[in-house]
Amino acid sequence: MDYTANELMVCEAARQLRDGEVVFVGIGLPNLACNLARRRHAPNLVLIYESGAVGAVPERLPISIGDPALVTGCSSVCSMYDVFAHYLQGGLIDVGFLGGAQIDRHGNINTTVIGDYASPSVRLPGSGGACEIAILARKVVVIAPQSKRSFPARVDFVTSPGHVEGPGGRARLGMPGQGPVSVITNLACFGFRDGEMTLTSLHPGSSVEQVRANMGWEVAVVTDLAETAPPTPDELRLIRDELDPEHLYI
Amino acid sequence: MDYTANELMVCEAARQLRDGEVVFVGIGLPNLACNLARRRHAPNLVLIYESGAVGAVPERLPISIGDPALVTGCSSVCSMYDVFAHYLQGGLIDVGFLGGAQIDRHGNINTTVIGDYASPSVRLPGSGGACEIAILARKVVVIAPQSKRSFPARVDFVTSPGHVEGPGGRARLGMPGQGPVSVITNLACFGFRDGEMTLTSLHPGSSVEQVRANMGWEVAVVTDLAETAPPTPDELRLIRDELDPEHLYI
Amino acid sequence: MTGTGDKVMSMAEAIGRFVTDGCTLVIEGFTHLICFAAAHEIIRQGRRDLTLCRLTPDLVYDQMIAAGCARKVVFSWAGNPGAGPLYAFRRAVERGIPHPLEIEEYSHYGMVARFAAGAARLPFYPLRDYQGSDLARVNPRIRDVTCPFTGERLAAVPPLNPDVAIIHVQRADRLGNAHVWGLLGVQKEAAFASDKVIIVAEEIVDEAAIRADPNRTLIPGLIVDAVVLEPFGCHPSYAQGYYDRDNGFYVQWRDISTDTASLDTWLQEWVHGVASRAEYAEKLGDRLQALRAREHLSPPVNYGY
Amino acid sequence: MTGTGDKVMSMAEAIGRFVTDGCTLVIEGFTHLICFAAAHEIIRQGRRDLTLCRLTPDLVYDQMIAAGCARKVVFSWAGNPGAGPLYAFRRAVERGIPHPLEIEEYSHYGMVARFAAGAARLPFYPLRDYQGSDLARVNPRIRDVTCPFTGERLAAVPPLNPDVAIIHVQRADRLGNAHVWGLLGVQKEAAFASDKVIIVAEEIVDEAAIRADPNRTLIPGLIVDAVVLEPFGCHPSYAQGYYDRDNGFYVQWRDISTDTASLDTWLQEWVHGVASRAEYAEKLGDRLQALRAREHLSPPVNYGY
Repeated sequence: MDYTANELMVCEAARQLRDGEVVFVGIGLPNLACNLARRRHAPNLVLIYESGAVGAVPERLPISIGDPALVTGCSSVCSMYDVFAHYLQGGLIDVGFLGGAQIDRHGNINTTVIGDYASPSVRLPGSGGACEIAILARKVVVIAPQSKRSFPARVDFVTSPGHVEGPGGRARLGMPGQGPVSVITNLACFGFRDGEMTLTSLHPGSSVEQVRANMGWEVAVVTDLAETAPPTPDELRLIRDELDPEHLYI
Repeated sequence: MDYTANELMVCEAARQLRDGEVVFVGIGLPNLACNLARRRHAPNLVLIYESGAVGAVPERLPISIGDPALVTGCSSVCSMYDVFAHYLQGGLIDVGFLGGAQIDRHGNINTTVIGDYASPSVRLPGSGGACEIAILARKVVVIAPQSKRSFPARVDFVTSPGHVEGPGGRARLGMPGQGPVSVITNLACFGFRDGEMTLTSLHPGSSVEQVRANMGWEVAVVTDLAETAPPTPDELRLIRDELDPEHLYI
Repeated sequence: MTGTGDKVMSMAEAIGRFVTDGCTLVIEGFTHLICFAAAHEIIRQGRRDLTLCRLTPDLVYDQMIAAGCARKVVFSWAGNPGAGPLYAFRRAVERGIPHPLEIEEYSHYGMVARFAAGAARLPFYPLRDYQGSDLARVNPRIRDVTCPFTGERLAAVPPLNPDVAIIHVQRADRLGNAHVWGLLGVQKEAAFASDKVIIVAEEIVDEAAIRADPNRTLIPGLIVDAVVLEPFGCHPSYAQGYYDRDNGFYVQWRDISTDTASLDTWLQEWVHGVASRAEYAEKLGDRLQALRAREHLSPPVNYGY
Repeated sequence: MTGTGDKVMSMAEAIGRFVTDGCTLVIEGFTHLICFAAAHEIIRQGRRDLTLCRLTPDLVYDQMIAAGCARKVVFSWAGNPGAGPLYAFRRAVERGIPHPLEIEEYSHYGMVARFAAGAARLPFYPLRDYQGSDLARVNPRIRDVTCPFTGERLAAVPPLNPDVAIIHVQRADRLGNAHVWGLLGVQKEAAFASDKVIIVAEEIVDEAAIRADPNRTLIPGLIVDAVVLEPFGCHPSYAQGYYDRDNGFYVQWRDISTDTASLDTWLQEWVHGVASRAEYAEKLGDRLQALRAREHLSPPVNYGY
């Protein structure tokens, strides 16, 4: 069965979520992944949007993180102070999803600038809630398309810390969350070993060489390298017909 | 016309309020004073109760600071965090009313213990919001019946700081509010000169001797000592017939 | 996985499961929504050595202190609101009756800040308070912190993170999502600050009824461990829209509590002498019915888009 | 005496009276209730050298930057939500077009904490954030504070106290008491933090309508200086219960804003080319009507006792 890279990424992200977990959701692929998980194996997943909608059950695909469809029929609306102080800093968030313009070998993420901060070649949007999600969520899942430019050995600017300089980097800085646990790209899935991004599974059709050609360093590979399970027909039907019927993200 | 000491105290307290001021209200005489002022010269007085009711227009005399009648029809209900952080610490309160078991010559107030803190002879209720009202309200009006025991030269315990040790005491400690500006008792009214309580007016029928006999120090007296204006018939009618028809506090 | 599944249970079960001897407990509610039903069940189950936290110990902790449940009280104003002192509290503090009671004392803002720090899992909370007061002198948990921008010194209090919070609400669904209106006190912060949360509700409603007005949700189900249905669970305190405060009882408590004998008699009759809040409500009979609220409905808002 | 009297005035008058050249301004609203009507009036009145504060500059500040109103932006996420970058913001930061733009940058929590400190008039706010991030390296206003209890170091940010806050609400009375529902963002904190507050409302209602549901009041009249009636004042942002977000316009803005010429043409037509929001709404015509919200009413609650 045919499927797009985005569809596979959504399915793989959904599989990382366990029933009953509390997830800090972003718009786009993370939102699709969470709603897919909720429809399949995790009916009690609690979705929290940084805009303050808790337990949202949107009747249409949300276009922005503050979409009114996230409010109508949700279980609670709270202020952004509550979102960040009580939910995130309060330790209630199990999983946060992050993306970024650059991700490096330690899982540090840059969404601020390409080039120098004071005179950037490209000014990116900045942190939003990403810096604190990276520090405070129990674990972080990164979803991003992969290229040599977007996966450098070292990001130009650390907006959201991953494993910082490597093993023990987070603990030394006293960060509550365990940081990024997986990275899902259009080519492969990665985990972290001693704070270093490590290839764990190849998407169907990808090769280690292809993955390495699209990264800025020679990535480590686990010995039991797996193949990422492709989307099932049921997953694809849900994504295409129900979750994103206008195919905005897939 | 006959009137009680409490009625005079309510009228005198009401006169201290200006239209448009924001008042932190307590139950009992302060509540009567605020509602009297609202009915007469200060229709735009804003009443805030520490329970979180803002702009209350109670249809019955509130018995407790959290009376449901303070909520029905008020203009806003806020959390106690908002009351203390945003309203009081935020500098929005013009006048706070305080009472106490002991008030000393510098306007320091004790509502905590008589005797030693660790083994008190009388355990009083404690601060409630009084300590922060004393520190943060723009000005404080004290209402309390007067006796030698309740007006000592120095309180057993400073729950709510007045002018601390005297001139400049508050400024040295960096307190935002100007502290107590007047004390209204059953015998007289006092102001503060250089942080020291000073007799400014005698209630009809009181004498300086009588006032001094009911205080723990030889209180200073202003040169232009006045007589406190007695309640007017209209004030008494409002208090007796409308504000406290069951005569709970008067 | 606090967030999932039906959490409805009886008060006896909720107290039995979550409130253990020696634990730190908060039953919040500022005048409004004070859960006496939970306190009475704790007394009936004979819990001991509790650290009781509340801004205003009120009659609810006076009764628990008299019943011997308390080892310590963390508070900011210990009086009978509108009616005088708390005699059981005073006897314990002044004379160690029924046994000595440790106290840890703040002002209201200090307690609010402790719950705010607890809810946000901050190790301290800064506030402009306590200068010139003796409160900081007698409580070593009130300290100073220096502002890294201006250099000025502010007061600081540590977080308060109780083991259990008991929060009475007007209506909740079976997951614990709870609507509260009227006075809100410090309940949200106390609930987020606590490890376990017991929601006690005047009504249990359909999830759809909660989702029909999500801005009214003060406590989200994902932090809730138990949901107890207990109509009239606050008497003599009140629930806006359900029943008024029994101001007469607050005045009566003055006489009931001035000596230990009459207080014990009252506990025997009204706490030990009934098996549940339902029996208590039945026993109160007309007195309770007379407190029922009149109707004063809010207008709707539109959540459509 | 902010608290008293009728404060209703036109948008032109409110902006003319309170928003001055060089002032620090916040137009808050997280996706929801962003007051474009106020921004357009500020552009029309030719304000200059403004320090614009907002978590998400969004199209509203992109337009003001393009129009030359801004000297500086204080923010945490500068993108076109759901549709890409903010080109006017980027041109100003990357190439100084129309003139150089100073930036002061935080994460969302940092901005929220700055407004929280501002509202509480605290000189700093502590938060667990920024460890390992370069944000603190490039922003000297992100510092450390040492906990007086545990000795641990936390991040601290200073208060943000704008001269003027513009807060769009669903309904307000003539004194400025304002009901808000749906997403609340950081509006309450921004309003309490600011010296002057302009409330812009979809509807002005009787004081009694506000008092019929006081828990719905997000902003109390006593901190409000002006009340402006401006239906559809948020388009292309939205007002829950009134009209939906114009997601199509957010996408169109990508094309409009990629070069200065087309952006200027747009400003001429849609900002300078109309005298008021009413004219703007009329010009939008059917497009605006199509966004009108369906009815999805909340159930009442009882405020009786």
